[in-house]
Amino acid sequence: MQVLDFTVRSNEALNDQNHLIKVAPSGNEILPEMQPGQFVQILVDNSPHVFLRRPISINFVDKEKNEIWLLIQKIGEGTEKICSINEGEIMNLIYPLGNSFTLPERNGKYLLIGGGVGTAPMLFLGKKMKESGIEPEFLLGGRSAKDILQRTDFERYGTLYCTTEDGSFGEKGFVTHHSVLKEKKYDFIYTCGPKPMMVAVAKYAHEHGIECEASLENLMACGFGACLCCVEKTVRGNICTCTEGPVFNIKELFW
Amino acid sequence: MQVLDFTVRSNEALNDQNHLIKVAPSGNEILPEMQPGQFVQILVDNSPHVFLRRPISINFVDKEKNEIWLLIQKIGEGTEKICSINEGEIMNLIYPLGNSFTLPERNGKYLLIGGGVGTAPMLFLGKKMKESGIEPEFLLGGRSAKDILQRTDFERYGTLYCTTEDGSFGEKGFVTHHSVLKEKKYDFIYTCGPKPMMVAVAKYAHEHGIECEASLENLMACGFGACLCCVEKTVRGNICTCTEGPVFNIKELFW
Amino acid sequence: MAGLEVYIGDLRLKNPVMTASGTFGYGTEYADFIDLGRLGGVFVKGTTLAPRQGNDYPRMAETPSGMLNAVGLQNKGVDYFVEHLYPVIKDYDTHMIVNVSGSTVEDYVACAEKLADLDKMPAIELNISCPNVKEGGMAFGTSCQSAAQVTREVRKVFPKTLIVKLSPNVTDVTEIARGVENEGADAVSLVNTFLGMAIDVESRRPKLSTITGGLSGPCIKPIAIRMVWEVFHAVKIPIIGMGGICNWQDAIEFILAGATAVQVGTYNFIDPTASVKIVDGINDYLERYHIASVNDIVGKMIV
Amino acid sequence: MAGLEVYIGDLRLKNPVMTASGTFGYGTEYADFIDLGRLGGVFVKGTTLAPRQGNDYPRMAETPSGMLNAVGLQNKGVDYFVEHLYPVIKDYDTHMIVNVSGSTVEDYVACAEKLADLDKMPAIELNISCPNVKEGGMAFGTSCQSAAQVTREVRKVFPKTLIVKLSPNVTDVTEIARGVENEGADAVSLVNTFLGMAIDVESRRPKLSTITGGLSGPCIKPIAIRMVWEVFHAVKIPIIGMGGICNWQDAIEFILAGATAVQVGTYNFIDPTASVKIVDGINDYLERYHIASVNDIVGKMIV
Ligand SMILES: Cc1cc2nc3c(=O)[nH]c(=O)nc-3n(C[C@H](O)[C@H](O)[C@H](O)COP(=O)(O)OP(=O)(O)OC[C@H]3O[C@@H](n4cnc5c(N)ncnc54)[C@H](O)[C@@H]3O)c2cc1C
Ligand SMILES: Cc1cc2nc3c(=O)[nH]c(=O)nc-3n(C[C@H](O)[C@H](O)[C@H](O)COP(=O)(O)OP(=O)(O)OC[C@H]3O[C@@H](n4cnc5c(N)ncnc54)[C@H](O)[C@@H]3O)c2cc1C
Ligand SMILES: Cc1cc2nc3c(=O)[nH]c(=O)nc-3n(C[C@H](O)[C@H](O)[C@H](O)COP(=O)(O)O)c2cc1C
Ligand SMILES: Cc1cc2nc3c(=O)[nH]c(=O)nc-3n(C[C@H](O)[C@H](O)[C@H](O)COP(=O)(O)O)c2cc1C
Ligand code: FES
Ligand code: FES
Repeated sequence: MQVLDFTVRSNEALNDQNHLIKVAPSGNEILPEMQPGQFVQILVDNSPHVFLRRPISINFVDKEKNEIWLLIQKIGEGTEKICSINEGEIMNLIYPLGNSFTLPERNGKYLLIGGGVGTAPMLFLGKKMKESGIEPEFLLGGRSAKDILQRTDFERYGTLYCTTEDGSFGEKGFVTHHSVLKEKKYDFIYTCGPKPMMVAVAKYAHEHGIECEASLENLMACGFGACLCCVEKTVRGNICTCTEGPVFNIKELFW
Repeated sequence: MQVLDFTVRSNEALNDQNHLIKVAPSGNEILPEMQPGQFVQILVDNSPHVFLRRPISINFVDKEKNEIWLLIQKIGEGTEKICSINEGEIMNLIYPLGNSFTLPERNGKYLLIGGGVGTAPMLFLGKKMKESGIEPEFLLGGRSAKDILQRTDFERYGTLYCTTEDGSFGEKGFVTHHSVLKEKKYDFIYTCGPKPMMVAVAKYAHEHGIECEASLENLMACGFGACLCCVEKTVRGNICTCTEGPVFNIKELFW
Repeated sequence: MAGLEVYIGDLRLKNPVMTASGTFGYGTEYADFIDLGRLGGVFVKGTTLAPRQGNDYPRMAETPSGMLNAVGLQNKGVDYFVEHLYPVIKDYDTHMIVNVSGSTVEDYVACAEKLADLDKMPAIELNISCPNVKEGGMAFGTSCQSAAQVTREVRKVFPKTLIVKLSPNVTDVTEIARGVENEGADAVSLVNTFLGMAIDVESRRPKLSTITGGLSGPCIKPIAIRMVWEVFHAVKIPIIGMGGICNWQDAIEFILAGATAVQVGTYNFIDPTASVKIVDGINDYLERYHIASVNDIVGKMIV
Repeated sequence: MAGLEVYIGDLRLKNPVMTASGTFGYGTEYADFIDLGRLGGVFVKGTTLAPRQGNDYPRMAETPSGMLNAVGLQNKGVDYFVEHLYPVIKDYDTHMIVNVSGSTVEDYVACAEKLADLDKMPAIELNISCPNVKEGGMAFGTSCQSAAQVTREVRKVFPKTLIVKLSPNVTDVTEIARGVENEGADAVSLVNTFLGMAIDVESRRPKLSTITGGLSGPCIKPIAIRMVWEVFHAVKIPIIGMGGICNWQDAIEFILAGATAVQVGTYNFIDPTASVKIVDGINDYLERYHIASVNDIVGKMIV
């Protein structure tokens, strides 16, 4: 973990709500090894209502360019301000934080399910899996076509299935209704997205006896284990999502 | 008085500390009549330490371009942020506020003394005087040459005398030491600048029986008479500088 | 339009948004910015029996998300108010309510008596919580006994709506609220400012001439909301909530916590049009959730 | 280098900058960010006799220039601390001080007794002011009698430096400070969090699972400074000041108001290196004004 100034290399609006921001260390620091599922804490400068940092997943790490990608959805003052940052400006991060998805040690069929901006960590996860010789499949859900982000990036690492609520892209409905879940049998499901979606995914996994990990987005004050604000009730008691999560095996959760 | 959004037309750094910012109403509003000595209250967006607006004098009004000029010295977080505004951005103002210097109704010799960024209201005042047929003289003081701002603008309206503390421009020393004060006799002195300077000017005016008005920079919360925070102790009791000032005849003050 | 009408005792307000004493002058200061007739009420500057020059400059200091003030009840006294100010403001299409301050019980009573005679003065707010005056002021509001006493005595001479403004600088605000309710207050308003202080580290001097002053603004909102909620569960009379209200969300938060009406204070300095925006925002919120009347959500936080 | 050494009772601190309990874990959480040896001391997480799971999620809400928390003293109990945590942290080159919490006087005493035996535990801080536990906690700190009682009983079993942490949720903090001074406290620390509350207006639910929680951060600084200044004039024992400290200016402000040392709390979350920056900043300030020792400015606000 470290606190470091990054410089914004680019800030691209992917649609009206989501921005892809690429940052690189402002100095000559080389990025450390990072794992999919980990996140950063962004300092949002100087607004009274954005006193605390904002946790954002590591969307992708481009080792060659020494860049971290962040995929951010504007939902409040903090994310609005982050998305209004300009190329060349400084973004202070505490990183890398949290645990990560379990990287495959054995063969099997992996499905990575992301909903909304919860697709963010899945891209980096897909890349790491492909690198380790396993081709994952992705199932991404959104409200409509424009909410399925980074499609071509995902397709680079595995097959892509999609659902949209209005049917404008992929199958119509929620991710858990996608036909692939009926047709194929997976050994592992990794998921991140809105809680109702993850709970539905967890239910499916439980019913089908599939190993499943979910990445939680509990409210955080510090992000590195100091405040105990971000706890999730687990079979092991109240556990910090920022240090022992954000990724949990659903067997540990009361979902 | 009104609350209005302005658009920044230009923001020019005059030296390392001072910026000249020109703004015009964002809509199609025509600027109302304004008087020299009046000020605006600038909303500085969203910083916890800059909760209140910041009072800034009207430096100049360009009727043709429908522009207000603001001359701002960076001394703290608020003015730093104001000076970092970009062309095209919005600046919300409450304006015009306060009383004004007494515009000449009769002939006489007028000296306008400004120190540091306190020269700000003197430019607009000089213009108004010249328009009414009286050519003022200006005596401006600063730390060194680069701190004497807007020289060519001032010269358009009257003779310019200067002092600098390091002697790099005009006479060396404080404004009250300038030789013109020994050589010439003025009927009216108008002044704005750091309090010690204004007190020295007032002393000179008292001693020489010269009518003198000074523009105060008391701390303000509202700027329009609602909070009673900005009072100056006068012969009439505690008086609001934002409504009955910022310009006071020194006879009213306990200087 | 949702139903915005609320009652404070017998006093009907066209909507629950009012402005806080000491932050809104006599209303006239805001007439350029807003139509005062759109407000539920205006609480005018703290008024005392005798004229007061207030405290020395400097009287204010900015603090994180707030400010300290040490105005010290500068005003020209109740007689001046009655003769010169009341005639100017009495015909505004809203309730003009005087905030009454004093150093002794007799002061409060004498002041209230003079205001009771004014036709268009439907209510007064007893300020027993001003931290900025040496004698009396906050002392009345931090002891249950003296709060009760001043309420009792004023009640005898003031038959119209009597609002008592509580100090937040206490261990248990419900005790004081119950005390003044028992003595016949028609409503309580809370909170007044918190006693605070700031020091300029370069000059090493206090930023206020009086050393300590009253803290207001968004910084105090979480404490104010908690106190409103506590008092809501302790008394039956209506509560007027305030402390850091900047927008309709803040106002709704106070209402859900138990306030029947709210006052906007410090934020008027930053946006002089905030109060009317809040009226509109509350209306939109109620319409969006199909809530017939604002009264339906007073104290209705879901627990 | 200016003289940064200060004493809290018999306890020598290499500098007056420490970190506040509950915001700094066991120090280890910050070891990646700073050299803990540069701090005057570290107050570790509130520790109770028995393990506690703390309150349910959600436990925090952001507020203007601050935050509410409702952690509720989640910790594994004093025995676990002694066996598993103390051995890890005892050799840090700074003072590791445990913040002791409880629901009954007996709890406090039993906990303190166990800590008294630890060689490298030079002091404890009695948390009689936690607003986030149902039983005891803040109740001890808001009554003079119970504050005095718990101090008296712990004093009997804890011979080393005893610091009592005061609640700001009181009418008169000096009364409590004097009470615990009389019972032999070596120092007081203040302030703990203010009881506050926040409501989500869309869900109409409280933002914290416990409804109310503790307010901390820059928003509370003006009130905290005022309380430190009041207590400075009321007691002779040293004061450890805190509440919203973000930078050296804030720290100096507390010191000028009367604090011999300070604790940095919430701001550690935003800048985990803040505390050591503050050490440097205080040093620079003293050098700039040619002040030989930080002790020379404790309480030296010019009035
Ligand atoms: C480990 C982790 C990784 C994350 N990764 C990403 C990411 O890659 N991209 C991304 O866009 N977002 C991500 N988030 C969520 C992101 O942190 C929040 O959206 C952001 O903090 C909201 O800040 P704000 O100021 O914009 O909104 P606020 O004004 O703080 O809140 C707006 C509304 O959203 C709710 N809200 C805020 N934060 C959360 C949350 N964490 N969970 C549920 N509701 C919330 C608030 O209660 C409020 O109703 C992640 C969160 C965590 C904990
Ligand atoms: C009527 C009026 C007209 C003004 N016109 C101009 C102008 O044209 N150009 C310009 O640059 N400035 C002008 N000022 C001063 C300007 O308002 C302040 O410099 C500004 O508010 C400082 O804000 P800040 O956040 O940068 O500094 P802060 O962080 O608020 O303060 C930095 C330091 O400056 C001190 N300070 C802040 N404001 C004042 C003040 N008003 N008087 C004395 N000390 C102060 C503070 O106490 C602190 O020590 C005017 C002030 C008034 C009242
Ligand atoms: C400059 C100023 C002057 C005030 N004067 C008074 C007053 O005269 N009487 C009173 O009861 N309250 C007075 N108050 C307190 C406010 O009415 C209100 O209770 C407090 O500011 C909290 O609300 P806010 O945070 O919205 O400002 C004053 C507040 C400020 C900021
Ligand atoms: C998340 C959190 C947890 C806290 N836990 C404790 C605690 O266990 N014991 C305690 O005495 N104070 C606790 N506090 C209070 C702090 O130690 C400190 O008194 C308070 O936060 C004010 O300082 P600050 O504004 O710098 O944070 C906690 C504060 C926070 C924010
Ligand atoms: S966010 Fe602070 S411990 Fe997890
Ligand atoms: S600044 Fe508010 S009355 Fe002058």
